[in-house]
Amino acid sequence: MLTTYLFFGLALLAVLGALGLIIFKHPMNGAMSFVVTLISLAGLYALLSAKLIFAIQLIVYAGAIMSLIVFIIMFLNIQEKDLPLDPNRWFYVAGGIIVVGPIAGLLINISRTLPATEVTVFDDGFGSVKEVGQLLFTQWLLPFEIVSILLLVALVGAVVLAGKRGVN
Amino acid sequence: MTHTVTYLGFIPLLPLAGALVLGLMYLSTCQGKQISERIYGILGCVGPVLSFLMAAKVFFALMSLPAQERFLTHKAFTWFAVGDLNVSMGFLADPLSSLMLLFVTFVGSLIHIYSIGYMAGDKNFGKFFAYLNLFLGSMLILVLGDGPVVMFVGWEGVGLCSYLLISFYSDDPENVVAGNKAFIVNRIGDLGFVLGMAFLFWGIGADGFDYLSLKANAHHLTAPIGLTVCLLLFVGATGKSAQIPLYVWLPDAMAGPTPVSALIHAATMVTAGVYMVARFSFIYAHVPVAGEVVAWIGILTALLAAIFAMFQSDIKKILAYSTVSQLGYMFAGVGVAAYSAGIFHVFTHAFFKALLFLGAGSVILALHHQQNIWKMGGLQSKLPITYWTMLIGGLALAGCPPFAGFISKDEILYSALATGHVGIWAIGVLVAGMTAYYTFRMIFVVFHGSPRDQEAYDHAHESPKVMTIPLLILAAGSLFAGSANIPAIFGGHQRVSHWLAPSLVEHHPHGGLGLEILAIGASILAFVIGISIAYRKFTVKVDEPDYQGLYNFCYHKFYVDELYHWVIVAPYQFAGKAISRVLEPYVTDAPVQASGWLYRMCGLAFKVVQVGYVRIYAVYMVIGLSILSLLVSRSLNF
Amino acid sequence: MVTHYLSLSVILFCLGILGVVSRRNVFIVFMSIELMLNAANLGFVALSRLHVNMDGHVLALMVMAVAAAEAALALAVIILLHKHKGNLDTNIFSLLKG
Amino acid sequence: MFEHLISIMIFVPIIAGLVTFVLPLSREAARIVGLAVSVVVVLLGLKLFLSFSGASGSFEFVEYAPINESLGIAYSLGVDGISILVLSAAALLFPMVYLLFQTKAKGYYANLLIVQGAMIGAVAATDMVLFYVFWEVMLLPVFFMIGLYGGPNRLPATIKITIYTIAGSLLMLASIIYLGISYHAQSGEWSFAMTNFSEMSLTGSTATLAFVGFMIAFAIKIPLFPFHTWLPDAYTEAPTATTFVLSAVMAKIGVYGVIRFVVPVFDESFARYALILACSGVIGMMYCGIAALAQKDFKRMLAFSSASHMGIIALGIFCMNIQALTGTLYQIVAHATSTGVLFLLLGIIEERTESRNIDDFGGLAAKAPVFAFFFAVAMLASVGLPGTSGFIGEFLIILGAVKFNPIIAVFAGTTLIIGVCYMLWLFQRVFFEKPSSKLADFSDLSAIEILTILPIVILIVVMGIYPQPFIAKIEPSAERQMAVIQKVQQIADNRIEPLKPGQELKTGDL
Repeated sequence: MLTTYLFFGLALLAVLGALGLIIFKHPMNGAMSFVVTLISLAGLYALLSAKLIFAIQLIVYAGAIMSLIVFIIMFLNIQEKDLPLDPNRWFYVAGGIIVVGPIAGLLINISRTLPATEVTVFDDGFGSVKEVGQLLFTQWLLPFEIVSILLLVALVGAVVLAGKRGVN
Repeated sequence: MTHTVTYLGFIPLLPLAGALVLGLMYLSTCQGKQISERIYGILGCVGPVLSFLMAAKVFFALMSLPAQERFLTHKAFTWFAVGDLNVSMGFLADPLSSLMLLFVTFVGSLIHIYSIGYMAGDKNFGKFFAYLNLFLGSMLILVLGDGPVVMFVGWEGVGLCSYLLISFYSDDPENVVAGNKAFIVNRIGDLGFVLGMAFLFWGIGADGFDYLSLKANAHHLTAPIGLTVCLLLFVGATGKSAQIPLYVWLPDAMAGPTPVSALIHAATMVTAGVYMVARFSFIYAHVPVAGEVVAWIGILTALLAAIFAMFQSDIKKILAYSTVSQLGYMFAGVGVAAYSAGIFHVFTHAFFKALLFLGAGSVILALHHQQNIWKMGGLQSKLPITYWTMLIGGLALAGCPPFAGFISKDEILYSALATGHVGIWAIGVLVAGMTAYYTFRMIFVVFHGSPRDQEAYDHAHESPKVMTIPLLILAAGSLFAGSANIPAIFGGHQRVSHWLAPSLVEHHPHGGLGLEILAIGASILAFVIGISIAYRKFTVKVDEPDYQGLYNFCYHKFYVDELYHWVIVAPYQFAGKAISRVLEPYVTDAPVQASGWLYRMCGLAFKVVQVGYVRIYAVYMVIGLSILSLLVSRSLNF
Repeated sequence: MVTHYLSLSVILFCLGILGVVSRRNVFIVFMSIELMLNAANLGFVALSRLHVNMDGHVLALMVMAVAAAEAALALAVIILLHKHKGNLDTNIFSLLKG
Repeated sequence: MFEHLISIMIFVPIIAGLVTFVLPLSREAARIVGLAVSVVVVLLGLKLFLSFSGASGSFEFVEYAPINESLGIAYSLGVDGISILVLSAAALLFPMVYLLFQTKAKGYYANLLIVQGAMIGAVAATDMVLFYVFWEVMLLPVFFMIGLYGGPNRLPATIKITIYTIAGSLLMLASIIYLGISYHAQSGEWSFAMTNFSEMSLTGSTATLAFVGFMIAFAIKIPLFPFHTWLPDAYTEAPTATTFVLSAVMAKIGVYGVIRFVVPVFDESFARYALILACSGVIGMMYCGIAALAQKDFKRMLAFSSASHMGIIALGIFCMNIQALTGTLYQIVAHATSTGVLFLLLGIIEERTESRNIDDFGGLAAKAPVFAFFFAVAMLASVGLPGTSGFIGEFLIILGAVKFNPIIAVFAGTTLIIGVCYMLWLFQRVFFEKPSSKLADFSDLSAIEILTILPIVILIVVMGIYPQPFIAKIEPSAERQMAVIQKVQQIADNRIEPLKPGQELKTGDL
């Protein structure tokens, strides 16, 4: 039962955080709100016995990526006047809900056809570092290597893009 | 029954080889140093003369054979064979073609010799002889061809040469237009010829497409196809032989040098149509209706052309219309199934009309290319040989009794009368009178009376021997050619008719002595009346008449040329312009252009969607997804 | 129940879409994309749990790596854009307008 | 080496073309390479023509190598009486293009080489997919040649010819796929071989649609009225050598395609729609012939003239008898030679005077007699004068048309008249009359030009006087081709019982 409560609590936090992201005007507020979502998601991962993912979500996502974003937002020193006006924001949101509704409905309906499995937390190796690591370096070795190259390319690309001087 | 002789192929080949050699010589030297006229002249005359000698050999070879075996053939090679169609490049000398062969080579050789004098000094002397040789070669193929397709080769070949020679003085657009006209009008006839051949082939051609096989199978031809074939072939004949409605090119063809007019447009080529009808006598004999059509068109052409001839001022035009008129007689002859009479008239006509044209050429040359008879006069003393020979030619043309023209023309008129074509005979007699009138109108105006252009008269002089000798020979021919076919009533043996009999399918009518006397009497009467009116009117001094009223109408040939121009040529040109300026860009091409336009419009329509904001594209994507989701939901019954 | 997790994943994803569609601030758009990636991750992990198979975890890892790469590049681009245009409005970039 | 003769003829030019593209050759060198390759192809083509017997009417010089076994696509080549003359035309006519004109860019010669190889390939292919590939490759160099090296209004013309032909080709591709699937459905195997397709029995509306797809593709290429509208623009704007290639060879491949593919495969639909197609041919002949009269541009006039003749040539196929079909096959080469010489001579005039306006010319016959002589021979062949190559084909076609439908034949026969009308008028305005000032320093053909054109002029005359060796090579194949169609027609007329499966079709029992 505890897991159910935990799930609903975390889910509520995640949704509220996401709402905050799309509602707050200043990106800094949005980013803070988004962090809430990310941490809640980490909790949900833990509920799903994904121990490694839980850790990485906290360390890499909520930690590294979000601090990078926050750092950049602060680095750019965004003022209220710099922010783009979003005069039709609510129109878009309303229209968006109408448009997105069927998609959400379909996907949720599909998910409801799945077998009703109670989520209990495994305490064996499922989702642990060792198990996932073995999988990663045996069956998923090639994709893993490709992703590493992707990261390398992204690194170089970011340096090239952001490090350009003499423009303007 | 047939005999094979290889030398037959050489008869057309010799002039053709001459044409090739002369043509190459001309082409290789025309830019630089010219070859002397003497060499061209000799080379040009070698081919025709040799051909004439071989034609004589063929003639005597045939003579030595029994009447029913007078068929010499030579099959050079298979020309083309497709399915049942088997056409060989073959030659056939039978009594009909040998007669044609003989006079074509004879007159041809004489005119080649005459041309050496006439064309002297022309810068395109070599080209002229090349064309002339090419013409003679084509004409010989036409005559000797052993089937319709080979005949067609010669048929179109002579048409080409006619075109080339009419537009020989090509600097003047008028000459070229005359040449074009001749070629195009001939082509209209050729269309008939080709279609006629095609029908003939599908009718009876499967077992061999040469005259002898066709003749053997002629009885298989069904009546409708037979009629179609005859009429279509006759369309071809009207083109080549200048009959109604395609006669218009011949008078214009006088733009060419005079020897050309004499050879091509009087003596040989234009009679090809008559020869063709006689050649196909085995079909025409089965289809009397076609014969009627031929005869009536022929005699009406004779009448119409005679009317035109009476009012012309150009000496060559008078002779040209007279040729058309005489051709009409010939068609009347072959139309009433008197094939030998028609062919005999072809034979005699070749002599006297060539003579008249060459004589006219002599006059024209003497007066420095003056062709208007109203600028001539009294030339009798200046050009005695020309005068006397032309007089003989004129008498023969007009049908003066002992001369060649009288005998052959009378034969036709008698045949028409004896086969019951009284109308044709009556018109024929009328035309005979008109012929006498216009012939002597010309001779009297040109040679008698006093000179109208004193200066030209003073400079006139008789032509050189190389020109007058052919005149004399042809004059002798005009005098005596008739003797070959003297009718029985004068104690003759009708040797030509008998000679031609194996080649033709004809039944000699027996009208009796009374009809024969009637025919002869009427002809002589017509001649006398015609010549006396001309004598009364033109031996006294007359000047160029006023071109007004009816005279003007006749002088302008009933405005038929203008009519053709406005009814056929102008609409055709208009159609060309209409198609290329209106129909092509705005109608035919319209669907293509419209499809392009449609794409452009679609592009413009979709351009609106491309706002440039990435998130709007995301919206499109999401909307698409959304619709898809709805559809999937529906089909999954959620 | 796994269905709940998946439903949550769908809801978060749709919120991400809404963020991309309705906001012009380039940071928010970027973070909305990240939100969608996270929603997908949640789906992976949930299904992984359903089938008791860890391939979903590996995929989630991959997605995170891609997200990290994307973040690096996207932030570089944002800096560049800000330098060029001095603005964070996505509507000023409309070179694709037809 | 001679068992792969056709492959060599296809790929030597194509490879030479690609190599010319890549290597940094000068323009002169590219021209020499092109000339050398084309001479090699001429020699090979002569060898092929002379050793081709044609007596049996079946394929010779067959080459076969599977490309995709599972789909039955093969690299299969062969030549029979239907293709031999088209193939010879494609092989023999090219050296002149390199010899006569001023040097152009390197890429131009590379394109010429590639187009030659592709055309030979399209004619020799007996697998439909292979044919389609060559058919499309054929278009590419034309696109570049017109688009890059053409006249001032070249771009619309290029786009028009390219999109038009590709639209047709795609319809054909769809039809080819349909045929492949039908064959699979009927026999359980995959194959795209032409001979297999011709054994199928195709009925129903889809088969008719496929027939229409093929016909439109070929009708655009030929071009048949009313699909001819790309032609005047493309022929006029293309460099003259390209126009020469287009009119002398490429258009003929359209005709060839109809005979080779449409007639045997869609025999029933073909027999049913032959009359409409024949009408289209005749209307096209008259329409373009009359339009030619009104043209002021020399090249455009010849373009219309060419389109007009293509109408008559196409008519020969639709008459469905042996005479007309043989006439068409013969006329393909006859017209290639005559129209080819006309375009080449026009090109020479255009290069020397930089004008194509007919009114600018006049009196050329006096200035350049040899030039005028060559032009006259080609012109006479073009109007079908006996003794030149043009007559035999035209005569056979009209003869066959009379059998097919006398009314059509009468209208088809007007080609004799329409042709001379515009040609003689053109000849008058260009070669006769007073010499024009534009031509003041126009010199006659040089020795090399004479030697280049002379073989074709001689060929024109020889083909007119002694055509039987050519006809003997094509006639057996034409007869085989017709045997099928006549059978179908007779079935349609209920004159004979339909064939039972497996019963051998003999020419004798027709």
